[in-house]
This record gives sequence, structure tokens and C-alpha cells, in this order.
Amino acid sequence: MHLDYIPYPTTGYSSGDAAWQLTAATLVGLMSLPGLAVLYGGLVQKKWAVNTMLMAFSAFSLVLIVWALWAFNMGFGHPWIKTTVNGSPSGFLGKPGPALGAGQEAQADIPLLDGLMPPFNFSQSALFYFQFVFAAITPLLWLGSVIGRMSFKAWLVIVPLWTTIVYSADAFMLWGGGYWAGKGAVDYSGGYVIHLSAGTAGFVAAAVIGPRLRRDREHGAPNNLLLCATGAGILWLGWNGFNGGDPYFAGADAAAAVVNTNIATAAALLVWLIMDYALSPTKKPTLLGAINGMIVGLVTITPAAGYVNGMGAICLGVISSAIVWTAWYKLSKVWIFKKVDDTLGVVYTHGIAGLSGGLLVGLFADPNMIVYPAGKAKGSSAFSVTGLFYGNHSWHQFWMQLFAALTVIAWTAIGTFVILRVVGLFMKLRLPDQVLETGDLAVHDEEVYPPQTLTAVGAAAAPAVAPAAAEESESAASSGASEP
Amino acid sequence: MHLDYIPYPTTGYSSGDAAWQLTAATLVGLMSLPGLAVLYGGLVQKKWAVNTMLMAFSAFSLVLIVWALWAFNMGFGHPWIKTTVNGSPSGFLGKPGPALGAGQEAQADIPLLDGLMPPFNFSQSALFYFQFVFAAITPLLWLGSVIGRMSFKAWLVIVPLWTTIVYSADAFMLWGGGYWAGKGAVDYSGGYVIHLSAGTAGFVAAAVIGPRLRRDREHGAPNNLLLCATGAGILWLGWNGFNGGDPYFAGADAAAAVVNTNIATAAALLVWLIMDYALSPTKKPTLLGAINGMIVGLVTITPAAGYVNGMGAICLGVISSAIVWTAWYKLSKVWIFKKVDDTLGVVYTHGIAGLSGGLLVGLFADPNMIVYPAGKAKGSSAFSVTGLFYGNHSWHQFWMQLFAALTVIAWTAIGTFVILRVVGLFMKLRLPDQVLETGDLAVHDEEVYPPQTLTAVGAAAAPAVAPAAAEESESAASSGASEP
Amino acid sequence: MHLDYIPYPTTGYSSGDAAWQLTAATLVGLMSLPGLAVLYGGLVQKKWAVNTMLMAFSAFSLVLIVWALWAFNMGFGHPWIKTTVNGSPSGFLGKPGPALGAGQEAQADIPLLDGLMPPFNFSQSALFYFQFVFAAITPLLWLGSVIGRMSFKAWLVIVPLWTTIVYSADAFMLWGGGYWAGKGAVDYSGGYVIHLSAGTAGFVAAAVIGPRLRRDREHGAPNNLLLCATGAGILWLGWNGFNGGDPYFAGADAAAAVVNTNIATAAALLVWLIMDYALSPTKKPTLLGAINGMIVGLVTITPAAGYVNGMGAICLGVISSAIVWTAWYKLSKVWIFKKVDDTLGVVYTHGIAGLSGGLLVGLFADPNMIVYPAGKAKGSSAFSVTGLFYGNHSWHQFWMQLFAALTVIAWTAIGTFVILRVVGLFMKLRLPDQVLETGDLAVHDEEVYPPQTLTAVGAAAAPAVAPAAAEESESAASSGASEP
Amino acid sequence: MKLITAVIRPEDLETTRRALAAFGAPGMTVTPLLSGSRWNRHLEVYRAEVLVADLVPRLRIDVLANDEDIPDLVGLLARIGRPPHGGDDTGRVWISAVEQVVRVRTGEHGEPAI
Amino acid sequence: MKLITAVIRPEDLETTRRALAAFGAPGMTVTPLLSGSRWNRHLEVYRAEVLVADLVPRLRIDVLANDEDIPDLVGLLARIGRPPHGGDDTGRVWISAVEQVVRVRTGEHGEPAI
Amino acid sequence: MKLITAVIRPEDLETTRRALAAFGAPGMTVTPLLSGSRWNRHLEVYRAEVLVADLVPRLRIDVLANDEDIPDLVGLLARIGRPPHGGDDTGRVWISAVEQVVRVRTGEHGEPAI
Ligand SMILES: Nc1ncnc2c1ncn2[C@@H]1O[C@H](COP(=O)(O)OP(=O)(O)O)[C@@H](O)[C@H]1O
Ligand SMILES: Nc1ncnc2c1ncn2[C@@H]1O[C@H](COP(=O)(O)OP(=O)(O)O)[C@@H](O)[C@H]1O
Ligand SMILES: Nc1ncnc2c1ncn2[C@@H]1O[C@H](COP(=O)(O)OP(=O)(O)O)[C@@H](O)[C@H]1O
Repeated sequence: MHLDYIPYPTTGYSSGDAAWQLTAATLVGLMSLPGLAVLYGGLVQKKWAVNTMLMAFSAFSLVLIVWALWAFNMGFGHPWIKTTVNGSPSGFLGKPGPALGAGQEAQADIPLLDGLMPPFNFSQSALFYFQFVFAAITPLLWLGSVIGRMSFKAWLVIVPLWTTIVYSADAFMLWGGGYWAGKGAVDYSGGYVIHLSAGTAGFVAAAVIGPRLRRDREHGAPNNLLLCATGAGILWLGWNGFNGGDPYFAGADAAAAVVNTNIATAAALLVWLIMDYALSPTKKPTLLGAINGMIVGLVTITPAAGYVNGMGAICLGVISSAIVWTAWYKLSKVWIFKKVDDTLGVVYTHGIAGLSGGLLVGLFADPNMIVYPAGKAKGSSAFSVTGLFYGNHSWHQFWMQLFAALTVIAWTAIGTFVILRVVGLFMKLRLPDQVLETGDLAVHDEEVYPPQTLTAVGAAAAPAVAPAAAEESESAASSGASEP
Repeated sequence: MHLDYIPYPTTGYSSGDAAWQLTAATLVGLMSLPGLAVLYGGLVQKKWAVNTMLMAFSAFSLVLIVWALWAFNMGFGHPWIKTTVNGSPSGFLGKPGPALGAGQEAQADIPLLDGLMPPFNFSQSALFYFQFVFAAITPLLWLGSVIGRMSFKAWLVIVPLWTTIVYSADAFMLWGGGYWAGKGAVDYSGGYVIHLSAGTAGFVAAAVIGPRLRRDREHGAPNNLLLCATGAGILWLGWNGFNGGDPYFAGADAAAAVVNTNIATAAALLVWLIMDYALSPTKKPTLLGAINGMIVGLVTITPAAGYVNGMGAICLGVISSAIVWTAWYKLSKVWIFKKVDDTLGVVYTHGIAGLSGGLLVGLFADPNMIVYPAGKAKGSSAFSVTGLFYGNHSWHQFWMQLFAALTVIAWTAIGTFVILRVVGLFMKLRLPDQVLETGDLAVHDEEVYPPQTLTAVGAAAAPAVAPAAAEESESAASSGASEP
Repeated sequence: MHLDYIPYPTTGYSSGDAAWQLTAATLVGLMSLPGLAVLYGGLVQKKWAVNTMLMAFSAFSLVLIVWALWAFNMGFGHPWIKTTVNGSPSGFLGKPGPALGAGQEAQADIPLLDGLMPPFNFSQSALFYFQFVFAAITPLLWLGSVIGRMSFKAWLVIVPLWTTIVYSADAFMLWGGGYWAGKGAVDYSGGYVIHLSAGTAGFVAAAVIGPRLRRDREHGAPNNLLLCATGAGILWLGWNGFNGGDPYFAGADAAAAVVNTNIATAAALLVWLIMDYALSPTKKPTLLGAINGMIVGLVTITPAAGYVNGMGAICLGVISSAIVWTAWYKLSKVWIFKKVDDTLGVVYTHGIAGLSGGLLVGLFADPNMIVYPAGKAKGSSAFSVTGLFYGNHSWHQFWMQLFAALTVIAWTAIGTFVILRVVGLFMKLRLPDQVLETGDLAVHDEEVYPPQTLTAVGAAAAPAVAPAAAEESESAASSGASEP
Repeated sequence: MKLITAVIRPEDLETTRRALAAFGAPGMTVTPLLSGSRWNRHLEVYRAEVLVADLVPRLRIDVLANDEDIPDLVGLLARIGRPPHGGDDTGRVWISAVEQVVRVRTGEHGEPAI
Repeated sequence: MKLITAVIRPEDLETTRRALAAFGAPGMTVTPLLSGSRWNRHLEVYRAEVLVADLVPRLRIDVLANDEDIPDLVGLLARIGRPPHGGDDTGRVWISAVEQVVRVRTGEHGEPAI
Repeated sequence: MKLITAVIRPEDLETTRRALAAFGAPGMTVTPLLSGSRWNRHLEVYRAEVLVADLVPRLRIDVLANDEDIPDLVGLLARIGRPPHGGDDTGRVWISAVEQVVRVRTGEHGEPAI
């Protein structure tokens, strides 16, 4: 019996593009798990490491279920209420619907982008998965703002709501062909949709939920810098998929985006290092400072990665790193930034860095950086973006970038605030103080470095004891304090 | 001098498929090293972490040598004794032979599948390597059942034998075009060949080798949850290569398999989390519970990844997670499951989860999930699998799945048992109790977190001492116990 | 509005090759961050882990900036001073120049290789990035020789100089079409340019900078073997990109190189394990020994990966592992090897292993291992390399390999020496002893496992104190010593 | 000269240090240890296995003091652990005699060395 | 009132705890320390470098007790370490006087506070 | 019989051990602890937040000794910490009485058990 199969359709399919899209998506997935999980797990106090990591694993899972059942189509499907922008169909949010059937094996499609980009060379599943890993990393990022006091149960409820209401809309407006896409604002791979949004959401959430225990704020040393470096390294290289995957084709712009990502990151890391050397109170370069600089570089180039040239990438890295460094040291001492307890400072390294990068696209975008080359149609021209410095001094792109940023900030802030308040009516957003004293042990009965003296219940005639109530385990929680 | 070279043959080759196959294989390799090595290294007691990791690194190496010298062809070469199933040539085991020569650069080929799938688009080396990483991870998985007492020397002997006798045959029967492939049983990427087999082998090996020291069973706390999370995250995302690489083409089904893998995993993780919340004795969600759920999801979708649709993936994740959770809490208390000391519970998260997923293919396989589209030949139809719920209520596929599972269980159990018994005639399978008291220090002279007070011999006129005999190092071994 | 874009040029571009090149480069990037950073971070004493990792992150960044601004073109651009070798244009160093503009999106090109290999199927950005990750890992490797005493500031100055002067020239001579390439010496992916060079540079630098504190040499226990395993695993699998990416095409030779890489590594790991078992003073297999063997295998196959067949790969792994094992145990006791304090032994596992592999190419290269198949031109023949055992007993290739090796050793040693001496005129290369007593805390105000008792300044009315001068923190530095 | 030893909860360390400093006794050693008692004991759960931690982390504070300061110091230390945590394990304070004390830096002996 | 201090092997902790509890002395502190002696010493090997651990992990047990219980407790503690490990380092037990003990929870002093 | 307790810097451990061994007193226990004093205190910086470590790691050395060896041992221990580090925290040595010592291995009591 000789059968006649082919591996994939012979038209509208490129195994190279498909391979790259899946690879890029996997790299982005690795940025979340284990990347962010262990970066944050190492950065928090020992008493919160398990809680932090479990929040990361759970949120990643929750977002996927939501994404598959309804939210993917809210971000990338047909507009729910059709509007028109510049004569093209547009909208603010996609129509919810499942993305589960066998039809996902058909050619990928973002309805509002039909004809505005080359037709996809892979299946809808690949597009779905690539966009999922972006949707998933966003709440993991702003988890950094609320760890150390947020109720785990509330987190499980809020993440699905946030993805549905906040993330989908931001994504639709900029990537799904919605309003700001129609207006010409651009976000190469998430400086706004992901990072500005995460910074905003984290800050609002931290404000609504309230600060950590005073004790925890005063003893906020990280617990393991080797794991911070592990997570940070995965973030950096994983970002090759983050920015390299966003043209949706393994074309020249993908490679350029990868290079720019790395250049901006290197520049930002070094600027932070030098500023720490020259301007910090202790005048010493630090690993965690370098990692901060690295994140700033990665974030700030994200909205710009395939639009600027290498020189632009260096400028973005340098400028944003200097801005965020200053904000980190100075802005954090004043005004609401002083009051709101954003645990890991997401509002700086993601919010401000993402905003800065998005705006700088309006200045540094180089029209010779070709995202998609021109086709054969007569008069066809390539797709690229033009910033002030390359475009006859036109501020147009800058204003579009600014307005889009304001929309993202506003929508995210309001959405996050409302979701938290509403959920807060039904359950406590914050753990009780007694539980906060203890941390992981009270919430999960686990410690990140379990003592090797623990004895199985029942073994050695150990008398039965009641499960650890917060009260009881309170004392154990401070075990961190008892190590030299 | 201008020469005329081309990068690869212009027919029968696709750089996209080759890129994906190598990438997928690398992801699967990463699941073993460092993935499983550090997941297990973090999950075991501190005193066994080095031993566990060295066993993982060694087994990975041993399997490759065996694979190259003879075993690859036993799994994927010409049948040793030719039989016929449904009119097609078949067999139970391939003919051993090396896979080392320059001929490996030719187009890939699995003899018994000729004409049953599209011709490969890459070289035999790529196929060899992809199948190697699967062969290698299998003993690493069931290592989880025997750590904490198995002799390292015996491990070095048993792994090559096991790969040769047990793994090759299982692989040949289902993937090499052997008996069960001919019968129509399917295993998308190793629910049976890898996970059911690993669960079975681990359980049998644990029974034959005997339990850990009572002391170790009673003090079985893990040592580092940050590393568990590191390994777990790599496992999850690495699984994109595990299941995404198995269609051998970067086609639509690869992407669908990746999506399904993630969906089932997310569902299974959340189900385990919720069951821990609702039904566990302490009513708390735990990180290690979530990781268990995650593994169950990954394993259970493995035999089904490209055959079911997204809804099916959710169902598989939910059903298997509920089953395995129950087995983990209840089955483990009774019968031989209570008696056999399967250190990390491989029989549950891999054995039962793999079996469950394989059987559910018989119910949930959706014929519209196209693994290979139809070619141009007249009457040509696509390749897919049809389960009970989609196929006019036919149980056919289910029975095939069941019989194949029973074959794998039987062959693996018997093979593992015989190998262990025979090797046991020549060397001790189990370390002496004195060595077990100490762990890593006695076996390898290393500790996972070496004390910083150690002094080089000869330095500072330290008097010479004899190498650590088990007796002597026994005391040091308990150093774990002396940390708060 | 319907626009007409295409994803990439339809000629001279393959999305599959581009996908593989970016993926391979990302894997190599991961080998540096987090791979080497945490491998070294875990291998050093606790007091140096932060410093080590920050040096790795900084060097990675510095190399990229240098690479983009001028050094890439020194390694792969037009020759600065044109010479002729065997009638073809050649040279010793490329002409410096930036690689930053939009022109990087054009088809990749290495001027001196025009016509000597198939035209690239991707953009210059992809080539640039792939070569960057190689340039970046090299100083990270020889960082292993100088940690534990080198001034961080001097490191920041030396790395850019070293990349510019030493690395670029080595790369140009062998890979950029320069002198030794013209002579027919080959280095598949960096046995010489990277590893032999790193081993040499590290050894020279260690000699110039001087040894660590006697105290540190006598208490040189690593701090965390779980992280060593994490880094080691990433190295191994990342090497699939290292060697698999070097043919620049996702062709059959890439897959063969991946397979050979793994085979040689497995063989070398097992040989080291067995030699430890049989010949080491304590007769025990060790994890860190296995990792050494693994690195030897990876390094030694690097210059040979796509030129030898599988049997050759086994031979290279076995021979080099035996040689390096012997050197590690015996050579280290004599002559300058005894005197120079090469902290992590880079001269053995990289220098000797790289040299050995490069020379063995001259013996084991199999002309049937086709790097590039023949094109259609009449008389066209494939590109491959022929070693003694396959080439009518011709030692030609061996001599070329040897002379190229001597050139790399000489240039690297002299270049490194001069750079260090010159920089040493302007700044101290070595930290003061007081700082060395303390380590990380004195240099960076950070510890790798920060104590959880630290209190924020200002909190709890803690009286203000001066920043930690080396003197003061000296005591704290020894905290390692105070843990059981 | 006496040695006062107190077993306290880790979370009381700062209060203790501040109280001692305020009293004029900045010198002390703090030793992490595990304390077994009738009261303290909690559970941890790893992979569904329930494990008991029946030794819990405490800190041992040792302070050398002159005889006349003893009553005050004991009172001070005994007071700290009490209020909010009443009801379960709250520690012990004990006193033992010391025959000689030497300050290494100066070589001073006896009471001036404390 | 006395303080009994014993240096034991980590693996004897459970036996010790159970013996003390059975005797009616559940209160104790357990301090991990490193012990140097004539006997204990082992080698570790990292990357072929042989290192000596000449301080090995032990536990220090401190128990406050009334004078009349001392002989029994000493006997009990001294017995535990002995049988199976005879021949090498097996620990020390020593007794020192305590002048005062305070139970923080109640403020009780002296013998009732033990 | 006395117990000599010394608080030393971790970097002086080896010198101390060697000095004690040379004196003929190989037995000792070494307990890591944190020491608070007027002097020692350093800063650490994590993500631009400045944190104080006002307890620094020290080692506590306990040596049981016969009465006649006490002066020599105290002198020996008090000397070690001094020279190079003069000026800041250099430790304490103190002596307390011990009523009884038992060598577990043999059951010997009193001075021979030391
Ligand atoms: N009253 C005390 N009780 C216990 N230990 C003390 C006391 N005073 C000092 N120490 C210990 O002795 C060490 C030296 O004391 P410190 O006051 O810092 O220096 P110095 O006495 O030389 O001025 C400290 O690290 C501390 O551990
Ligand atoms: N006999 C004892 N010897 C040494 N330490 C003791 C003794 N009894 C109690 N302790 C210590 O004092 C602490 C409080 O004792 P516990 O019996 O739990 O509470 P309480 O005395 O308040 O009822 C314990 O954590 C233990 O460390
Ligand atoms: N002089 C001493 N001071 C304090 N502790 C001691 C002394 N001598 C021995 N020890 C402790 O007692 C334990 C047993 O002592 P050791 O000399 O090794 O064995 P043994 O006395 O049985 O020959 C040692 O581990 C050490 O901790």
C-alpha cells in the first residue's frame, strides 16, 4: 500500500517561516517559564519565592485557557463593533470566540490586516501560540509589582479578567488592526501592549492592594543572585524570539530586529553600569543594576526593534537607560512613586522604558529599515516607518506614538483599577497580616529551600499535629532571619 | 578561482523542515540536560543531588553511544525478522547496525514507513539525532524511581542494555513501522514508547532494587524549589520540540501539536491546583503539586498531540490530571503501590498519565486534524486518526490503543526485570547501607553545596588523611541535618 | 486600501536557512548567558560568584558594541591590507568599520569568501549576529582563568581591546577568508579561533595578573553544583547551535555536525568518568569531572564537527578526553602550569582540547562528509576536507592545521600580553589584597546569597553608616567560612 | 560577671537589639538554632507528603554583663518576647557565672572587658 | 539548676529527642556546629583537587534541668552516641551551673521555669 | 574543668585550630554566629536599595580544658585575633566553670574526659 501524502500545503506555506515562528514562540515561552519565574523567584525575599513562582506558573496556565476559549479572537479576530479609520475597517476590540477546532490548522489570518501585510506562511495555530506567549508574559511581568502581599486566590481570578478586558483590547488596538494601527501608530513587538501596559497595571494594582508589611519592605534583600542571573540570561536571549518573531516571517527584518534588540540591550546595560559607577551613592557597579539596565534595553527596543537601524538601537538603549536609571533613583523618592509599593519596580523598567522606546520610534524610525519589501505590483513600495530624524522633520509619527501610549495607559489603568475593585468586593485582594509575616509556608506549606530535618508524619512515632495555621507557622516563617 | 557549490540538494530537502527538526531536537535535549537533571536534582534530598545529576549526564551520554553504534537501527532500521501486518512488511525489532558513516548525510529514511508518510525533507543525521534525544530522555525519566539507593556502577551497565533491549523494541513497534504501527495503533510522540515505558520500567526497577533507607524515606524533603522551577519551566517549553517535532515537518500539524501540548498542560496544572485547594488534607495549592499537574498534562497529551483538537486537548488535560491526582493520593496508599518505593512517583506522572493519554486518543482523535494533507494523486486522502467521539461510535482505535499499551507494559516490565536480575548476578544493584547513610559524599566525594571551609590537602600543613571511606564520611553526610 | 508586500526577497533568500541561523545564534547566546555565567558562577567560591557573573554580563555587552562599531568588519569584512594566497586575495585583518546601517538588511556577504561557498540565503544582520555570539563567548571563556583577582574596571577596558586586536585577527585569518583559510587550514566552528585562543589568552592573562590569594587557592571549593549542572546542560545543547550553525545553511552537514558534536561529547564525558573511576587518587566518578569531560568533547569536536564522520567523532572525543584528563592531573603539577594560577583550568579544557581537535582534523577528516554539495557547473565537485587516514596518507592537512594553530597561539599570546601590559600602565589589573579577602561584597556591595537579616538604611532608626570600604567589609566577606 | 542567654523568636531580633543598645549593651552574639518545645511545631507539604517540622528556628542571644546589670537585662529580655505572642512558645532566659573575660583588642581583663 | 550540653552526631538527633521527651524533658535547643577532634575528618574532591573537611557537622544540644535530674539526663545522653559508632568520635556531654532561669511566657523564675 | 569560649573572625579559624592543636587541645567546637558590636557593620546594595548588615559573621570556639591549661589557652586565643586587625572589633574570650564532663565513647568522667 503506497499512500500519497504531502507534509503541508504547497501554496501559502513556508516551512522556514513556520519553523521560525514556533521557535520564536518557544523562546518567548522560556522567558516566562523558567525565565521570569526564577528571576523573580531569586529577586524576592526567601519567604516569598515559592509564592512568586507558583503565581507565575498559574498565570501562564490561566492565560492560555482564556486565550483559547475566547480572548485570542478578542485581540486578533474580527472587530466586535466595526468602525472605520482612514477608510479602512477598524475597531477597539475583537469579537470573543474559541480558537480550538481543527480549523486552526488552516492558514493564519488576522482579518483586519488582510492585504496590509504579506499573507501568512503558516497556520493559525502557530499565530495563536505566538500571540499566546505574549499574552501570558504580561501578567507575569506585573506580578513583580504585587508580590509579597497579594492573595493567591485573588490572583487566580484577576489574571483571566485582566487578559480578557485589558490585554485583548490593547493588543487589538495596536496589533489586531484596530484603531491605533489604523492611525499609523506602531508597536513592533509590545513596548506598549506588553511593557507599558504591565508597568501601568502593576503600579495601579500595587496601589489598590496596598504595600507589603513594613517588615518586608525593610528587609527586602533578594535571596539568590545565581538564579537571578539564570532568569536574566534566559530573558535576554529569549528576547530574540520576542522581537525576532514579530514580523511573522523569517525575513531580513527579523534578523535586524534581533540585532537591534541585542545592541540596545548591551548599550543600556553598560550605561546603567557606568551610572552606578559614577553616580550611585556607593559608586559601585552591581549585578542587579546591570540586570536592570539589561531589562530596560530589552524593553525599550521592543516597540522599535525592526524600525530603527543599529545606530538608532544604540541611541534608544542609551537614552532610555539614562532616563530609567534617573527615575529609579530619583523619581522613586517623590510623589506617588514613593507611596506606592511596586515591589520589583516594574513601573520603571517596563512602564517607563516601554513608553520611552515607543516615543523614540517617532524620532529614530529609519524608512530604509524594510519590514516587508515591495511586491511586484506596479507602484508597490516596501513597508517601513519614518521618524522625525529621517522624515523631513515630521513629528507625525511621534504624535501617533504618544496618543497610542496615552490610550494604553488610560485603558490599562482604568481597566486594572475596575477589575481589582470589583473582585475586591467578593474576596480579599490582600493576605491577612499574620500570613504575610510567614509567607510561603503559610500560603503553600512549602519553603523554597526545605529544611532537611523535616520528618514524615507518622514516621518515628511523631505525634500527630494540626496543619500549620498561619499563627503557628508564623515563627517558622522567619527562618530566613536565622541564617547567618 | 570561483567554485560552484550549493548548500544542500535541491530536491528532497527543505531547509525549513531541517531547521525545525534540529531545533525541536535541541529543545528535547534541553529537557534532559539541564531540565530533568536539575528538576530531579532539586526534588531529591540534598544528600542525593549530585548522584542524581551525574546519573542523568551519564545516561544521556551512554544512550548516544549505544544509539550510534547499534540501537538506532534497532528502532528505526530494517526489520530483523520480517513479518507482515495487514499486507505490509512489519516486524518487532530492527536489525542492529552502526549509524556512523558519511552516508548519514543522505536523505532520511525509515524503511518500513516508505510511502506511508511524505518523504523526509532532511538528512538521516537529523532523524538520528531527533530520535536519540527521545531515547535518551527515557532512562532519565525512570531514574526518578530508583534514585537514593541504586548503585552508580550498575546504572552505567543497565542503561545501555535497557536502551538496546527495551526501548528499541517499543520504538520499533510503534514508530519504526513495526507490529502496532501496522495495526493502526498510534503514539504521536511517546506517550507509550517513552512515558508509559518509563513509568513501568521505573516501577519494576524500584521493586527489584528495593526501597531507600527508612531514614531517607522519612526525611524525603526536596532541597531546592528554585531549581525545581527551573527544570520544570524548561520541560514545559522544551515539550514544544518534543511534540512539535514529531510530524517530522514544520507543517500545520506541528503547530497544532504545540498548541495542544500547552493547552492540555495548562488545564492539567490548574486541575491539580484546584484539587489541592479543594481536596488535599491541608487544602493549600502547592508549587510542587502544580509541577506535578504540569507534567501530567505534558505526558498525557504526548500520544495525542497532533490527533486531537483544542477541545480534546483540554479534556485530556482535565481527565488525566484528575485521574493521576487521585492515584497519587489514594492508589499510592494501597497494594504494591504502597510497597514499592518509586522515589519521585514516575509511575503516576509518567506511567498512568501516558497510558491515559494514549487510550483517550481512541476517544478524542479528530479526523479533521490533518497530520499530512492529501497529495495530488487521484483519490488521495489526508492522514489523520479517528476516535470514538468523532467516528460513528467505533471503538476500533481505542482497542488498538489498549492492546499497544498492554504490549508496551508487558515488554517493558519483563525486559526491565530480566535485565536487572541478570546484571544483579554480576554486581550489586544497590549501594551498601553505610554508603546510603552518606549519599553523594560517599559515592562521589562531592556535595551539592560544598562547604566553603574546605582546605586543599597539603595547604597549611594539614596532615594527610586517607580518602573518605564510607564509614568515615558517614558523619559528614548528615550535614544536611545540621542546617536549620 | 490593498497593499502589495512580500515577506522577503524571492531570490537569494531562504526562510529556512534564516530561521536556522537565528536559532543557532540564539542557542550560542544562551551558552554565554545564562550558560557560562552560571556554570562559572557555581564553580567559583561563594565570595566570587557575583563578580564572575557580572564580568560575564558586561563582557557580552561590551563585545557587541565593539562588534557593531568596528570589529565585525575586522573579522569578516574587506581585508585591510590586501595580500594574495594561492592566487586568491587574502589578508590578515579586515578593515574596521561600523555595521549599523539599514544596509545590514541586504544579503549577507563575506567578501573574501565570494564564490568559495554558496551565496548566503539570509541577511547580513543574521551573519553579524551569529558571528557576534561567537566573538562574545570567547572572552567569557577565558574569564575563567582570571576570576578571583582581576580588577573589574580593567576587565571593562581589556575586553574591547582584546576583541578588536586579538579575536578579529584570529577570526579573519581562518573564517574571514584570510591567510590560513587561503592556505587550506580549517576550523569548523572555533576550535582555534575561540577555544585555543581562549585557552591561550586565559593562561597568559593569569600569568600577567598573578595568582589569587593563597587563602583562596587553598579554599577553592565551588559553591553550587546544581547551578554548575544548569550551566553545563545549556552548554551542551547550546553547542548544537555552535557547531550546527557554522555551515551557514540548514543543510545535511549542519545536522551531521550536530550529531558529531553530541557523539564526541558523550564519548569524552564517559572517558573522563572512567578515568576518574580507574585512575584518579580517590577512584570515584564525579559530577564536575564529567562536566570537564563534556566540555573537552564539545571543544575538541568544534574544529572538526562537519568534516569527520561519526566514527571520527568518537575517536576525537576519546583521544582528547584522555589527553586533557592526563594534562589536568599531571601537566598541572609541573613547569609553568604549576605556577600560573589559571583559576578554572581553561588552558586544559579549552586550549589543549581545541588544539587537539584541530590537529585531529588533519587525521580524521573524511572527504565523504560533504559540507557543500557540488553545483551544476561542469566539473563542479563538492566541498569537503581530507585527513591523513582518508587521503592517501597525505599529511598536508595536518601541517596546515598545525601551522594555523601555532599562528593562533602566537598571535593570541602576544596580543594578550601586550594589551594587558599596556593597560597595566594606566590602571591596576589586580584588585588590592584587602578587596580580595572580601570578594563580591567589596567590589559590588552584593552577595550571591544575600542574608535575609539585612535592614534597609533608615528603617528602624538604624544609625547611618559609611559605605563598605574594603577594610570594613573584609570581615563580612568570610561569611562563607562561617557556614557549616 | 555573668553571661545572659536568651532564646528568642527571630522576629524579635530587632526589638531586642534596640533595647540592648538603648540600655548600653551593644555587644552580643546571635546564634541561629533550632528549638524544641512543647508548643512549636508546624507542617510542611511536599508532593502531597506531609512532613513535620518539630524543631523551629530560634535565635540564641548571649550577652556578657556585669553583675549589677543582670536584673535589668533579664527583665528587659524577658519582657520582649511576651506581649503579642502570648500562649505558645515564648522563650527562656538564663544566667550563668563567668570567671574571666578578655577583650582581645586591648587585652583588658575582667569587668572592663565586658 | 544546671545546663547540660551535649555534642552529638546529626543522625542521633531523633533518638535523642525521643529519649528526652520520654524522660519528660521536651524543652531543648539544637545548634548546628562544626566539631574538630582527633578522629573525624574526610576528603572531598572538586575538579580533581582534594580538599579536607577536618571540621565535621555536629549538633549541640542544650538542656536546662533541675539538679536532681542531672545524673539521669547525663546518663541518657551519654548512652545514645555510644553503641553502633564505637571507635571514633562519639561526642562529649558537660554540665555547668545556671544561676537563674526565666520562662518568658509567664515570667516564672527558677526551677519552675525549667 | 572550665569551658573557654572565644568569638573570633572566620578568617582566623585556621590559625586558631593550628595553635590549639600545637598546644595539644585538638578537641573543640566551632559555631557560626552573628556578632553585634560597636564596630562591625557594613552596607550591601541590592537594586539601589542600601541595606545595613549590622550583625556580622563570627565564629564561636568552645574548648573544654583543665584548670591548669586555662591561662595558656586564654593567652593563646586572645593573641590570635590581635595583630593585623587592630582597631576594630577583635573578639572576646571568656571562661566559665564546668561541673562535669563525660566522654561518650568511653564513658570516662571528669578531667580525663577532656
Ligand atoms: N557584652 C558582650 N557579650 C557578648 N559578646 C560580646 C559582648 N561585647 C562584645 N562581644 C563580642 O565580642 C566582639 C568584640 O566586641 P567589640 O565591642 O566589637 O570590640 P571591642 O571589645 O574590641 O571594642 C563582638 O563581635 C561581640 O561578638
Ligand atoms: N529545659 C530546657 N532547656 C533548654 N531550653 C529550653 C528548655 N525548655 C524550654 N526551652 C527553650 O525555651 C523555649 C520556650 O519553651 P516552651 O516550653 O516551648 O514554652 P514555655 O516554657 O513558654 O511553655 C523553647 O523554644 C526552648 O528553646
Ligand atoms: N576539649 C574539648 N572541648 C570542646 N569539645 C570537645 C573537646 N574535646 C572533644 N570535644 C568534642 O567532643 C567530640 C568527641 O571528641 P573526640 O576527641 O573526637 O572523641 P573522643 O573523645 O571520643 O576520643 C568532638 O567532636 C568535639 O566536638
